Amino acid sequence: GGGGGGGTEGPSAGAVESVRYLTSFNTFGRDAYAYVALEKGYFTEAGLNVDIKPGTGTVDAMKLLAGGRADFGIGDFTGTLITTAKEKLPVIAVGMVHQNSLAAIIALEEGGIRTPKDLEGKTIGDQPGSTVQVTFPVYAKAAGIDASKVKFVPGAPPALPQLLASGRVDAIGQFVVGRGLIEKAAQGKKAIVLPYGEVLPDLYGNALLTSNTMAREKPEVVKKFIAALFKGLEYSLANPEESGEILKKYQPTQNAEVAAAEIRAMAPYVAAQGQTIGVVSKAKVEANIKLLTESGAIPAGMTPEQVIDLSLTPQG
Amino acid sequence: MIKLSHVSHVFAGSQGEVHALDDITLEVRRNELVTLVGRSGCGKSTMLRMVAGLLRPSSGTVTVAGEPMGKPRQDVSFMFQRAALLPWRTVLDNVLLPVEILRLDRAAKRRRAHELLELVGLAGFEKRLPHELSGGMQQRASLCRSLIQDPLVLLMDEPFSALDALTREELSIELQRIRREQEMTVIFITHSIEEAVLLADRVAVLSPRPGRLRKIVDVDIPRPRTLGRNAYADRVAEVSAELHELLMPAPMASEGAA
Amino acid sequence: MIKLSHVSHVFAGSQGEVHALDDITLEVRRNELVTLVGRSGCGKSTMLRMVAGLLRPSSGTVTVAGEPMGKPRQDVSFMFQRAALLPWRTVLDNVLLPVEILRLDRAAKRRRAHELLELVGLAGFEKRLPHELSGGMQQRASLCRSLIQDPLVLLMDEPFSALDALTREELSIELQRIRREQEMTVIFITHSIEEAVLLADRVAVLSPRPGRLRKIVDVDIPRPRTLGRNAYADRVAEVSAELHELLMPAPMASEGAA
Amino acid sequence: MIARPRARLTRRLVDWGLPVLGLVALVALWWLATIVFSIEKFLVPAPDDVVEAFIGQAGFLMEQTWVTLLETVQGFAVAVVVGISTAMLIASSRLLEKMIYPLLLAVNAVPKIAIAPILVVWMGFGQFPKIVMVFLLCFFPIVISTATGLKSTPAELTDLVRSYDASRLQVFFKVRFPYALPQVMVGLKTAISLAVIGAVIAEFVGADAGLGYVIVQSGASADTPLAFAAMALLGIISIVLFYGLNALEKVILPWAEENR
Amino acid sequence: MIARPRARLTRRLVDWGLPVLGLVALVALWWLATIVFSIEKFLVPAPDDVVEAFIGQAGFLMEQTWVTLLETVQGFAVAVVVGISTAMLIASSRLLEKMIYPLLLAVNAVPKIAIAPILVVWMGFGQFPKIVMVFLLCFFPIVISTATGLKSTPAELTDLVRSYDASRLQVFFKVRFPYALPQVMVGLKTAISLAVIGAVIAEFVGADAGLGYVIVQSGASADTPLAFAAMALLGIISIVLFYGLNALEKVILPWAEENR
Ligand SMILES: Nc1ncnc2c1ncn2[C@@H]1O[C@H](COP(=O)(O)OP(=O)(O)OP(=O)(O)O)[C@@H](O)[C@H]1O
Ligand SMILES: Nc1ncnc2c1ncn2[C@@H]1O[C@H](COP(=O)(O)OP(=O)(O)OP(=O)(O)O)[C@@H](O)[C@H]1O
Ligand SMILES: Cc1ncc(C[n+]2csc(CCO)c2C)c(N)n1
Ligand SMILES: [Mg+2]
Ligand SMILES: [Mg+2]
Repeated sequence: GGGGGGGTEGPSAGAVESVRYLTSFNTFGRDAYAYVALEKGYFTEAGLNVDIKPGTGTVDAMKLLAGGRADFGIGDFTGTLITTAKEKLPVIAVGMVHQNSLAAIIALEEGGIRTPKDLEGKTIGDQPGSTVQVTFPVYAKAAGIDASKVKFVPGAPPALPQLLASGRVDAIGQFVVGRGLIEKAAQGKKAIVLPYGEVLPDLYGNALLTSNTMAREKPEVVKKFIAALFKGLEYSLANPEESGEILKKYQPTQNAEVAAAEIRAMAPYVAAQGQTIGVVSKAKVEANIKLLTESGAIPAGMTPEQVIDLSLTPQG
Repeated sequence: MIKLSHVSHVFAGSQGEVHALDDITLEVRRNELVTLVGRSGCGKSTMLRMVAGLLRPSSGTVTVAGEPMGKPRQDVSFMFQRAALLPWRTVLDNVLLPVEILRLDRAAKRRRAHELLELVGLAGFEKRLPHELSGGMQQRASLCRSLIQDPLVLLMDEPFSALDALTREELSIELQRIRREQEMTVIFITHSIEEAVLLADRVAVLSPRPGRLRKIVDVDIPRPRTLGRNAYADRVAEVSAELHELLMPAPMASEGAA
Repeated sequence: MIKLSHVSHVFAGSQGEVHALDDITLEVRRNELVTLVGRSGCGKSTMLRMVAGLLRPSSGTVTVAGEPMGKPRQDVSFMFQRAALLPWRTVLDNVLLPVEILRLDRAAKRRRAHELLELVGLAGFEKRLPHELSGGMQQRASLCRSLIQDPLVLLMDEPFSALDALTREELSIELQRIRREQEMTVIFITHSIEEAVLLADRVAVLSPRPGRLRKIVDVDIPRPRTLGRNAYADRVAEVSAELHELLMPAPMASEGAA
Repeated sequence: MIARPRARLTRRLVDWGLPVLGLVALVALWWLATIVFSIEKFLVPAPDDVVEAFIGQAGFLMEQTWVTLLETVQGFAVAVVVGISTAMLIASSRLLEKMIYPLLLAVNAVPKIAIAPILVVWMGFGQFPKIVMVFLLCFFPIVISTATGLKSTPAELTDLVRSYDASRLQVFFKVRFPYALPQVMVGLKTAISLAVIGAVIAEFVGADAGLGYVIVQSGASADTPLAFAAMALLGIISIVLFYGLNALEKVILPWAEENR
Repeated sequence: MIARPRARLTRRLVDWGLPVLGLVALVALWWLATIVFSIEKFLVPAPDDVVEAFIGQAGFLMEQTWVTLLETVQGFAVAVVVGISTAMLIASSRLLEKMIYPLLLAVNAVPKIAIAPILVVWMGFGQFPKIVMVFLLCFFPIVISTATGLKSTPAELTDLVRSYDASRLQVFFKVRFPYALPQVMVGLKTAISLAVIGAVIAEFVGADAGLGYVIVQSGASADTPLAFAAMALLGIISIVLFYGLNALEKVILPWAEENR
C-alpha cells in the first residue's frame, strides 16, 4: 500500500490534525495531486496528517463523508448537485478542482463518430448513474442532438475501455483525460473525444467536498487542507513527469507516463489563464443549477448555498 | 431391581402404526439373570431400550432400582444388537469410551480394558480401527465396552449372535464367572434356546408381535453350567423342549402389520 | 463348480499387515452345500468375498464354473453378514433390487418376492422402510433378496445369525426345500455347529487366523434333516462333536495380529 | 421419534410460525436500530422507508424480480446438471479426481466479480453472461458436495450391487446417487443463494434490467431505500428458492430425516 | 482397498503429478486460445504477458498477496468458529433450527457486493470490514454443512452414548461432532474459496491494498496482464488453502476416506 500517513516529522507547532481524504475514482494521474501534496510535505507543513484512500465515485464519497468515514473527498459537481437535491446529504463543496467538466464521450476513430450529431443511433456504454450519462440530456440539448436517439448500455467502469475496443459499444462515457488509457487499451487505435465542456463551457467538473460538520466545526482545518491540496495540484500541473513518478511510488500499479499525460491533459481544465486554483464563482454555480433544472435533472428552487460554502473556497 | 408394569408400545411408522409390545409386566430381581426369547420382531429390543431409558413406553411404567426410568442411568450398561463402534476410534479407545464419559479411573480401566480384550481374543488388535475387524471381532469389542464400567445392570441385546460357537461358549462361561465375582443384574436377549437355558435364572418368553409375556420359565439347574453331556443334560433338554413349544404355536404366516 | 487353489490373503491395515487366509485349496461340487466354520476373524468372510469376485486373493486362484473369477458373476448371489438394505427402498423394492439390475421378468419376480416375504414372515411389511424393521426382520428381507434371482451359486455369510431359533430352523428347512427344487451350489458360513451339520453336505473347518483349511468333514446323513430327536440323532451328535474338537485346539489367548 | 396426532397442530405451528417470528424479530431489530442509533436514511433506511419505496415502484420491481429470478433459475439448473455430472466423473475414478479437482479449484478461485466485466465484453449484454455467472458461482459447491456424497457410499452397499456385476451406471443410479442425495441437497442449498448472488453480480456490470441493476441505479442516485427494497426482494427470492429445495428434499428423501 | 508397497511410488506420482499436469494443460489451452483466436492482450492476455506483469511487480504483488491472505484467513477462522457454533445450536433443537435458519437465510440472501460499500461506510477503510465480508461469505456453507452433518449421526451411535446418560456436551464432542467432521470439511472446502472471494469483494470497494485492489487498479487502467497476474495469485491462494484443508482432513480423518 501507499503509506498514506506521510511524514509526521514536520516542524509545525501545535497538535497534528489527522484527516482522511478520498480521491475521485481510484488513483489515476488525474488524482495524483493529493499524493504530490503528501510527498512534497505540504500537508505536514499545514499540520495535517493525511490518509489518502482511493474513492469509488461521487455518491460513495458523499455517503462516506456524511457517515463520518472520511473528512474530504473529490466528487463530480454535477453529481453532487443531483445527489444533494435528492437526498439532502450533509455534505458541502469547498473548492473546485476542475473549472470545466472533464466529462466526455470517447469513441474510436474507426467507428465513424466525429461530431456529437454522429452519436444519434449509436450505443454508449457507461456506468449507470455516471456523470456522463446523467448529464447527457443537458449535453444533447446544448449540442442540438436528439437524446432519445442515443442508447446507453450499462457497463462496469473497468470494462468500458474493453467494451469500446471490442466493438460491443460505439462509444463510452469517460473523462477527457482518459484518451491515453483508451488508446492504450485499443492497441493504438486513435480515439475521438467529445468533451462536454465544448458545448457546456459553464459546467464544473470535480469539486472538493467535505462534511457539513467539518466545515462548521473546523473551518481552519478545512482551509489549511484546501490550501495544501491545491498547492499540490499546482505543483503537479507544473511538473507532470515528476508527479507521475510520485504517483507510481505510492501506487505501483500505475504507469508514470500515462499519469503524466493525464495531468498534462487535465491542466487546462483546472485553471484557465492565470486564475487561482480551486476558486468557485456563485454565478457559475447558479448557471450549473439552472442547466440541470432546465433539463429536469434536479427540481427547481435549489440555491448555491445548499451545495457550496463560498466562505471557505479559495479566493481568487 | 428392574420392574416393568403394564408396559405397551406402539410405533408410528410410514405405513401406519406397529403395535410392538402389549401389557408387559415383569420383575427382575437383584443379581438375577433373565433371558428374553421370542420370535424376531416381537419387541425384545424395544423392551430392552425402555429399560435402558432410551425409549419411553406408550403406556405403563418402568422402574430400575426403585426409581422410575426417565432418562438413561449411568449404572446401567447396554450392549447393542449391532456393534455400534465409533469408526474413528481404535478398538481400545472404543472400549474406553464409557470410562471417559463416566469419568472413571483411567489408568485402572486401561489395564482392565487390556484384560477384557485379551479375554475375548482381541489382544493385538487394540490399535486397529473398527472397519479392519471382522463382524464377530467388532461384537467382541462391543462386549468389552459394555463390561468396562462394572455396571449394576447389564442389558444385552443378542450380544453373541455374531460369534462362532466356541467363542460364544467361552464368553458365556466368562459372563457367568464375572457374575459370580461381582453383583450384576442382567437382561439378556438371545435367539438361541440353548444359550437362554445355559445362562438364565429365569427365561421370559414373549409371544409374536405384539409381544406379550407368554410365560416365565424357571431354570433350576445348578451352576456353573456348560453345554454338552453332563449331569444335568436331561433337565436342560427338558427346559429347552418347553421353551421350544412355547415359541412354536403362532404360525409364522400370520405375522403382519398390526 | 467352485474351485480355490492355494488362495492366500493379506490385508494391509493401519497397524501393519493382517494375514487373513493362508493357502486354501477347496473344491465345491455342483449342487453341493458346503458350510464353512471357524473361529471369529479366521477369514471366512474374506474367503467368501473372493468367491463372489469382490476381493482378489493376494495369491492363488479362484474359479467358478470353470472360469477364473475376475469380476462378480450375475449367477452368483451373495448374502452379507449385515443386512445391507438400501435405506430409501421399501422392503419389497429392496428384495426386487437384483431383478432391476439383472433385468429379470418384473411381474413374475414381484409375485415371487411376495411369496418369499410371506415365507420369512414379512408379509404385511412390504411397504416399510428398513429402519422400521427389527434386526432379524432386516436379515430376513436380505435373505429374500438373495433368493429372488434364482442364483446358480449362493454365498451366504452367517445369514441366520440374527434370527431366533425357530425362524432359523424354519428357514433352514426352506433352504433345503429350495435346493431340492432347483439346482444351487451353496457356500454357507455359520458359527453354529448345529446349523453346519444340519445343512451341509460337507463342512469345511478353518483354523484361527491365518485361516487354513484344517479339515473337510463329510456329513453323510440322509435328507431332509431336522434337529431334535430323530433317527440320525447319534450321527449328528457324532459329527458335531468332531467339529467341536476340530475347532477347539487353538487357545483363544494366542490370537493376535500376524 | 414418535409423532402423536395431537402433536400435529403444534408441529404445523412451529414449522410456519417460528420462521415468521424470526423474520419479524429481525425486522423489528432493524427498525429499532435505525431509531435508537438514529441511523440516517441514506445509510440504512428504516423498514417503513423501504416499504414506501417498494410500494412506489411495485410494478417495476416485480418485473425486475422476474428477470433476476429467471436468470437465477436457469443458471442454477445448468449448474445442477453440469455439477452433478462433474461430480460423477470425479467420484468415478481417483485419476480423474486428481486431474479435475485442481482445474475446478483454479476456475473457482478466480474472483467472479473480477471477471464479470470480462464476461460482458465476451458475451454481450444479453441474458447469457448472467446465466454463465450464476453457473460459475453455484457450480463448485454442487460439485464438492455431490462428489463427497458419492464417495461416501458404505462399502457394504457398493459390495452388494457389485456382487450382481452391476454396470457402473447401475451402481451409480441404484446406490451411489440415492445414497448421496442428502449430501447433494446440502450442495444445492449452499448453491441456491450463491445463484442469486451470481445474477446480481452479473447485473451489476452489464444489465439494464433485474434487481442488481436496480441496486446499481439507486445506489448511484443515493436512493438507498429503493436499493434496500431490491435487496429485500433478492432475500425473498433466496429464501423462497431455499425452502423450495427444502420441501423437495422432504418429498424425495423421507428416509434421510430420521435421526436427531 | 489394498495398498501394495510397489503402488506407493505410483500413488505419489498420481497425487502430485496429475494436478500439476491438469494445471499445465489448462495454461497451455489458455495460451493456445489467445494465439488461435488472436485474442487481444487487453481482453485476455497470454500467459507470458501475465508472467511478465508478475515479474515486473513481484515484490509489490507479494505484499498485496499477503494482505489478502491475512484477511482471508482471519475472516475464515471467525466464520469457522461462529459457523460451527451456530450449527451446533441448530442441530441441538428443532425449535432453534426453525428460528435461526430463516434469519441465516435472510442474511445470506443479501447480495454481499451490494452491501460491501455500506460496510465501508459503517466500519471504515481498515481490515475490519474485509474480515466481516469474508466472514459473511463463508459463514453460511459452514453452517449448512455442519448442521447437516450433526443431524445425520446414526441412531445407534447416539443411542450408545445416551445409554451412558452422557451430557449433551459429551454426546456432542464424543460422537456427533467427530461423526460430522467429514461433512464439516465439505463446508470448509466450499467456504475457503468463498473466503478469498469475500476478501476481494471487500477490497474492491474500500481498500488501498490487497489483490482485489490491484485488480481494480489495473483493470481500470486497462492493464489486463497485471489484473490477470493478481487473479492468478488469488487462484493460487485458493488452491493452497484448499489443499491445506485437504491435508488436514487426511490427518484428522483417516477413518473417513475408506470407501469408494
Ligand atoms: N479391510 C480390512 N483391513 C484390514 N484387515 C481386515 C480387513 N477386513 C478383514 N480384516 C482382517 O482379516 C481377518 C479375517 O476377517 P474376516 O472378516 O474374513 O473374518 P471372519 O472369519 O468372517 O470373522 P467373523 O466370524 O467374526 O465374521 C480379521 O482378522 C480381520 O481383522
Ligand atoms: N423405529 C421404528 N419405527 C417403526 N416400527 C418399528 C421401529 N422399531 C421397531 N419397529 C417395529 O417394532 C417391532 C419390534 O421391533 P424390535 O426391534 O423390538 O424386535 P425384536 O424382538 O428385537 O426383533 P429381532 O429379534 O429381529 O431383533 C417390529 O415389528 C418392528 O417392525
Ligand atoms: C478507467 C475508469 N476510471 C474511472 C472511471 C470512473 N467513471 C465512471 S463513469 C466516468 C465518466 C464520467 O462520468 C468515470 C470517470 C471509469 N469509468 N473508468
Ligand atoms: Mg432386536
Ligand atoms: Mg465374517
